[in-house]
Amino acid sequence: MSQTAQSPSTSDDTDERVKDLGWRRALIRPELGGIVGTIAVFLFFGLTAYDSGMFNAQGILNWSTVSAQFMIIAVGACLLMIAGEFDLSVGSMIGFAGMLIAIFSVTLGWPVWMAILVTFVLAVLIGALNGFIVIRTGLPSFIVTLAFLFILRGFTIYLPQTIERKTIIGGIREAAEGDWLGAVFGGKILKGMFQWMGEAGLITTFERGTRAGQPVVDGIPMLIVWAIVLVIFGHVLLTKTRFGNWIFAAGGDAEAARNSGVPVNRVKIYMFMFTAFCATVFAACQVMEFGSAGADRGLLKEFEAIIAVVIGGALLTGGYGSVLGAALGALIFGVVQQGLFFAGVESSLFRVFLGIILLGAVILNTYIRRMITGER
Amino acid sequence: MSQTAQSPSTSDDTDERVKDLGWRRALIRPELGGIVGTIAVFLFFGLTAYDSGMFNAQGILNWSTVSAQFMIIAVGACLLMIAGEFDLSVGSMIGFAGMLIAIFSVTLGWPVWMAILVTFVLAVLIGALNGFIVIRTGLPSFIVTLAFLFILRGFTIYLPQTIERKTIIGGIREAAEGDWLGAVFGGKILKGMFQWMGEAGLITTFERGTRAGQPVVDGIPMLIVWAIVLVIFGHVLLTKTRFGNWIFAAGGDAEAARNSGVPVNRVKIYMFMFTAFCATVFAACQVMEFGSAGADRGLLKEFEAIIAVVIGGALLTGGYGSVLGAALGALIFGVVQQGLFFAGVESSLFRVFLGIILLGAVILNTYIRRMITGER
Amino acid sequence: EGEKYVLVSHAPDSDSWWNTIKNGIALAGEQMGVEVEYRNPPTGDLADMARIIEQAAASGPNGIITTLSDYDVLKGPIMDAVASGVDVIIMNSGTPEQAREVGALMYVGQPEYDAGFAAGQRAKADGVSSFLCVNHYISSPSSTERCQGFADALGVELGDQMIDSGQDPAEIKNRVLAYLNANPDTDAILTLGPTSADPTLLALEENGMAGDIYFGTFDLGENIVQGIKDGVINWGIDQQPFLQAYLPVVVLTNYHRYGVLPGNNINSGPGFVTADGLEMVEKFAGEYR
Amino acid sequence: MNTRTTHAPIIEMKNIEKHFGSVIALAGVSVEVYPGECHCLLGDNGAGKSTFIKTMSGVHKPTHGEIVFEGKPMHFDDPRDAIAAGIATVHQHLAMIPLMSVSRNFFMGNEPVKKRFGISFFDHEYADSVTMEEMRKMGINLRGPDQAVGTLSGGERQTVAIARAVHFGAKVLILDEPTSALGVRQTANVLATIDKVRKQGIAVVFITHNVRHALAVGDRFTVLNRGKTLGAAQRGQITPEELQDMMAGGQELVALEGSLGGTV
Amino acid sequence: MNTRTTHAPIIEMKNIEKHFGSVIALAGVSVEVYPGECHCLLGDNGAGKSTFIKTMSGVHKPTHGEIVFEGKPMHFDDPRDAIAAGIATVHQHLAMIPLMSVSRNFFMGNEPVKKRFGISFFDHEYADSVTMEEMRKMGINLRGPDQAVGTLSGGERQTVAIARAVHFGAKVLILDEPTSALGVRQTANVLATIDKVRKQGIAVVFITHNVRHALAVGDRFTVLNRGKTLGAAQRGQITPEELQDMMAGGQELVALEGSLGGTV
Ligand SMILES: Nc1ncnc2c1ncn2[C@@H]1O[C@H](COP(=O)(O)OP(=O)(O)OP(=O)(O)O)[C@@H](O)[C@H]1O
Ligand SMILES: Nc1ncnc2c1ncn2[C@@H]1O[C@H](COP(=O)(O)OP(=O)(O)OP(=O)(O)O)[C@@H](O)[C@H]1O
Ligand SMILES: [Mg+2]
Ligand SMILES: [Mg+2]
Repeated sequence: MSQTAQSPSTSDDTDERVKDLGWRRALIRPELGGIVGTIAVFLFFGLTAYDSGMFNAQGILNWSTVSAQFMIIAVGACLLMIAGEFDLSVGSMIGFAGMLIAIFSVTLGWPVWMAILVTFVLAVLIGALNGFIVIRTGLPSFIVTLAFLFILRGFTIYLPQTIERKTIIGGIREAAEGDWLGAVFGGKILKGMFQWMGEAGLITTFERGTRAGQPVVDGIPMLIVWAIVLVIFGHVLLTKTRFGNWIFAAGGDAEAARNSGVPVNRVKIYMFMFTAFCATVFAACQVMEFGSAGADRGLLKEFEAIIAVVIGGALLTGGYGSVLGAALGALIFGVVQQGLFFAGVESSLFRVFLGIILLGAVILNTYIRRMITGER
Repeated sequence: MSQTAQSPSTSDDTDERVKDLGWRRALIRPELGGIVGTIAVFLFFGLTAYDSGMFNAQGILNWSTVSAQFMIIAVGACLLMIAGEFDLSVGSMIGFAGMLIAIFSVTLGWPVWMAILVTFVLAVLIGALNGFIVIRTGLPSFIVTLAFLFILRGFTIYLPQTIERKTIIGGIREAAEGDWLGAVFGGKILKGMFQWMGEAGLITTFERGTRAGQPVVDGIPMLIVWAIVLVIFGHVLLTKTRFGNWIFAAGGDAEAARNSGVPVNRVKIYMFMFTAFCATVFAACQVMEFGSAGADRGLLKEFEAIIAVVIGGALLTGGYGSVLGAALGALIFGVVQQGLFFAGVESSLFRVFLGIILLGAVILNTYIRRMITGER
Repeated sequence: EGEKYVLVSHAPDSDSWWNTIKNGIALAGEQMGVEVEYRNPPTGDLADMARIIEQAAASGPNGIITTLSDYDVLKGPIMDAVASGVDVIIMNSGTPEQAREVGALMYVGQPEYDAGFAAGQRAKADGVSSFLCVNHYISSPSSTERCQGFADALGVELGDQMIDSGQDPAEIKNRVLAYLNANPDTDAILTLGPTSADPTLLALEENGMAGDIYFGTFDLGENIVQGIKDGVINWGIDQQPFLQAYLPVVVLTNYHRYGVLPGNNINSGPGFVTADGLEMVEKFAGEYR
Repeated sequence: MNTRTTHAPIIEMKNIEKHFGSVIALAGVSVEVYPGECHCLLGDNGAGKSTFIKTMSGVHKPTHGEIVFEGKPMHFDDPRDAIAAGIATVHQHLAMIPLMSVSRNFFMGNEPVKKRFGISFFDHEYADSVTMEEMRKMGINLRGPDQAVGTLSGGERQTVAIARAVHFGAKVLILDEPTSALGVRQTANVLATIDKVRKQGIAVVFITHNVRHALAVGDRFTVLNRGKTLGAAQRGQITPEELQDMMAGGQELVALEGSLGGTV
Repeated sequence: MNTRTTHAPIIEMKNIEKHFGSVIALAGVSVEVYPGECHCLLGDNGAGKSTFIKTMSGVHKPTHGEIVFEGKPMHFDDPRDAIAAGIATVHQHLAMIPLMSVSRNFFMGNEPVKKRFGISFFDHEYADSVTMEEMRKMGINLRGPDQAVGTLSGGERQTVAIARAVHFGAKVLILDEPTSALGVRQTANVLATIDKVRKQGIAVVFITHNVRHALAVGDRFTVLNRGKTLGAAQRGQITPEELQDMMAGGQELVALEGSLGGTV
């Protein structure tokens, strides 16, 4: 017999079959595409909309707020998607939760903190119900939550219509005056600092109107604080805890995870509950800021959440993704959407651009990931 | 050593490890749930809405037409879903294709047959583009077609807005007068028969106005004919041809199918094109019947198609399903939707009922399938 | 006694403005002792609305009250309904001429383009030459007609002065802010209903333009009334939806019971609501106003 | 019955039946597993071996029959219960998540935690070092503990699964065809591991189609056929040829030329 | 080189390299396959065997190197080309669709058609009868041709795949670890089938980790190691022990007690 190749080295500590990735190693992370996308988007609008006010204090607050909204629901959708499920009822849940808060606090006259707490409990229970049905029937969550999309929206229209004979319930801001929990969702922080910055001339002040002389930005809305808190919470939960490992496992292969002793059902139901929680945070912030709840709130938000998560590098099929990535996806989405307005794009073409940029972002994202990791 | 069990029979023609399924064997088919659901739905409305006119000639035509609409898009969605992909741009495609027909025939003054043919070509090309992007980038079709949902809807708003300064273009019925292809989508058949039935008193006639004395139903709209033709075509294609086998294979496991020599990419792209074709048939029928195209046409139709397909027993994950099932799903959905109106359900609760009935139908469906097949 | 009337609207079922309509028919039904139903296409798709009219006709009511938001789409089903013996009244959208053509008894409402045009003339008289139209339901034709009428009366191109704001209040607010930020010399704002007006109010409050910029809106709501009272909104165009729903039921009932019918169409609007005489409006805004 | 009676079985499966709808996968199988012994479960394809060990590891609940664990009747509601009781399993269709890193997979369901500010965090350093160490013991050098399992070859994945089960397997270790996809060297490693584990007093249940692997490490053999026990034997009581005949369900084998020497 | 030169190879793989991003799976492997012979491809886990035969069957395009088929250079763009040229493959990770029926799977990509009214329809009767017949030949009695593949046991599925490849394999039949999940009886059947096919003049490429299976049917042996050819031999030139040593990559095997008799 012929021995045509040399014996391999006995120690395998280095593997000659792997080309060195060098610096690219450090870049292999799910949020990579999101980072590149964010840079690209800022460069783009930096060039096209620089003098439109997009990057002055007011402009920054503007797209930050929109992005923060997306982030709040994207965190929930991201964890749920990594756990292998979908929730199409997020948008309807936003409308429903807002309406509950309004009915409790305005119609029933409960203190706002109680209205909010009870709403949270109910919303999270509905999330659990969603999850329970998915687990028990084995149906795809797409279908189950689609049903809840209809059901919750229906109640959001029916309840105020029956109780108050109108579909927008206002007056919540007045009810929330001085309420501690109301302020947690609708207040602003760092007001003093911005006041001082305005006086010091660091940010511009209003020139005309009722608020002339005040700084254009007078504080950071709690919405943004909530977004940051939820992103950090989600990130830590996912990457640093035992439960996070279970989330990955449940989405990667539910059967395998179950066989290894991961309580998959519990994990999935918790994630449905968390998604409902995030939707309720969104709703509470919105209701507190705008002072009213309407039957049309939250329409199509489920898609915006899913888009943000996918731009952020998560797999629709579960088991892979990152909360930071989803947050960057939300940022990209928010900046693109508002940027188009700053850039003055023809409004009926707005959706066309949105679609194209989204597609572009996801393709770029995937392409970069493959280039770096060498997948094919 | 101890031999504790008898040697098995040498001929294995019967397997003692399988309990006899008997008559249940014949019931194991994907459309089973759909059949049971259809019976249940008709029983339900037969009892609750019997005297509401739901089952007179006009009423039957009403829910048949709505069901036929669902069927047309469900056939496309069904084959695409079996091939393992999704199309969320169906609704936008309906709006877009209708708008193109209107612009070509009314604004540009082309003959209607040419407008329709060119629209079909363009729509099918867009379908192919959808498929091509999905195949080439490897992105989930959910995301790619979601982008097209925005892009196509955007153009549907932009084009008429720019060209005609309004978002609705009318006057197509006049343009289509006497056009052979227009009649194929907007005409009615069996007029003579209905005329006769009206004269024989089998169906009621109009009491007054220009059409006094004519039967209330004066023919079967081409929409229903198209639905039947597409269902038969889809069913034969899927179950009786080589290409049908490829559709199942592409959706069941694309990699395995590719390794066995199935041209998976081609199959998937063809299915995207077929879905676009079905959407365009829907649009053409609608435009020819109503004589105008609007920017709001087809909103959310993609979900209705997917719901019908899933009620009809197909798997969201691909590789399993039936066109007949999808057609029954469409029938169930159409009857439920119109039936709720006939039954006089409070309009704001409409969606609640819709959601509950859908969920119920899918659960029933799955449960029956499992009961019959003994899966667990 | 016990006549049955169905009102079919073109609005998606989350649209708040139609609430007044629902209250209007409910009240009329109660007062006249007739059965009333409200129907609408859940997504606002007019083709679906046509099916609902067909359905309503098949269920054999005494009368149908419907909007005529797209003459082409709806004329077939409405004419069929009329021919099968159902009396029809057109409300809200469409024109008196179209109503006559489809064989309806009468028309109650406010033609959208004309209302927009009237608003535009008023604004022009007040010295407005550029504006922002916040369109929260751009896919519906009547929304664009309002903006178009306004622009035509001003004698300017509509162009990108109309923005597709979406329906999320935060997005509406921030888009208005973004637009005003990028186009600070905008003279006026036109909103098309409470959905876009409420967040716009907040936006103006936030950027300090409240009371400074010329602000007109279609349709009324709680916050709009408050805005008019506070002097932030210059006027609201009230088409009195309550009447659009209430009167047809009354007219139809009396027609069916006693054979009496008004000889003319009823224009329920446009009426401009300004800071004067707001008391009743304020009390019932969003409910009957 | 020819069982050693000097010590008690750690797990007794009595008359286990399992039906899936119309399919009767197990029609009454009894097996006793003793600590410190390797129990080989053999049999044709579809004989019910995997189904049987799945009832043992809590994946399936038996339709009839009883499980006695350490002398007490046991009802495993899900795999967590079995794991908690000390039964570690390597399933035939791997229980690994391809998209997750090796160390996350290794500790899946058994994550080590450390306390920080009163909150339990996943102890990544500990997990990483244990994983690297255990894999090195099995003869696999990983590029790093954060490598995704999906990038390993089939044999390497199998080794991770076995190493994990060995690491956590307190009392009973179940291996379902662990060597079927493995190369010669890895197979020898796995057999040696079984031997080592057994000597530590752990009970091993080993499923294989390879007569020679079974004979190499088995103390006791149970052959299943069509959901029933076809025969049982102890080490030394049976020749390779007899065992192979029984594994083939008592049916004739096709005659083969070449150097098979009787046993496949 | 010790090749029989009496007849020409049907397929020559010259210096095949295959890189996946940063992973070099094949670093230059050459193999010649002769009609009527069974060529065994052996080697450790991750040696590159599957990757190699995938370049042969058109699944992967080689990064470098040349494929000569029947004397002419060939470029397979996708598996269809290879199948059309007469190369049938049973992949390690099955090429079966669980949700589809056995007969649909059997003819997947090669559907028989009959003409009706000028249109080609899938000839279900023909497909069903051929499937039942071929499966019977392999020793599997199906409940019916419309049974879903997902309801078969792993071994039965493997048998369907092999039967299909044999049925359609015109000139070259590639089998990637076909016996790894099979029971004793099914393994004997597959080995007998290989033998039968080879005698019909078809070239067979057979991948296995089992020395004894390789020696039972192989005419020629190529051992891969870490993407390179470690050695090659012909039948009769090599002892089982030598072959096993080479398959282990030349590394020492763990010592095992028991009746392994040298070869695993
Ligand atoms: N979840 C299930 N549903 C229905 N039938 C099943 C299920 N699991 C196993 N079976 C059936 O039970 C029988 C035994 O299967 P099992 O997997 O236990 O065989 P096995 O002995 O492990 O075979 P192999 O050696 O091929 O792995 C087979 O006929 C199989 O089809
Ligand atoms: N698509 C791919 N992307 C990246 N690496 C791959 C891919 N396919 C194979 N590899 C790598 O190439 C090497 C050879 O893999 P291959 O599957 O050919 O091994 P094998 O000899 O068939 O092993 P086994 O005996 O375990 O089946 C392995 O290191 C594997 O991780
Ligand atoms: Mg098994
Ligand atoms: Mg391999």
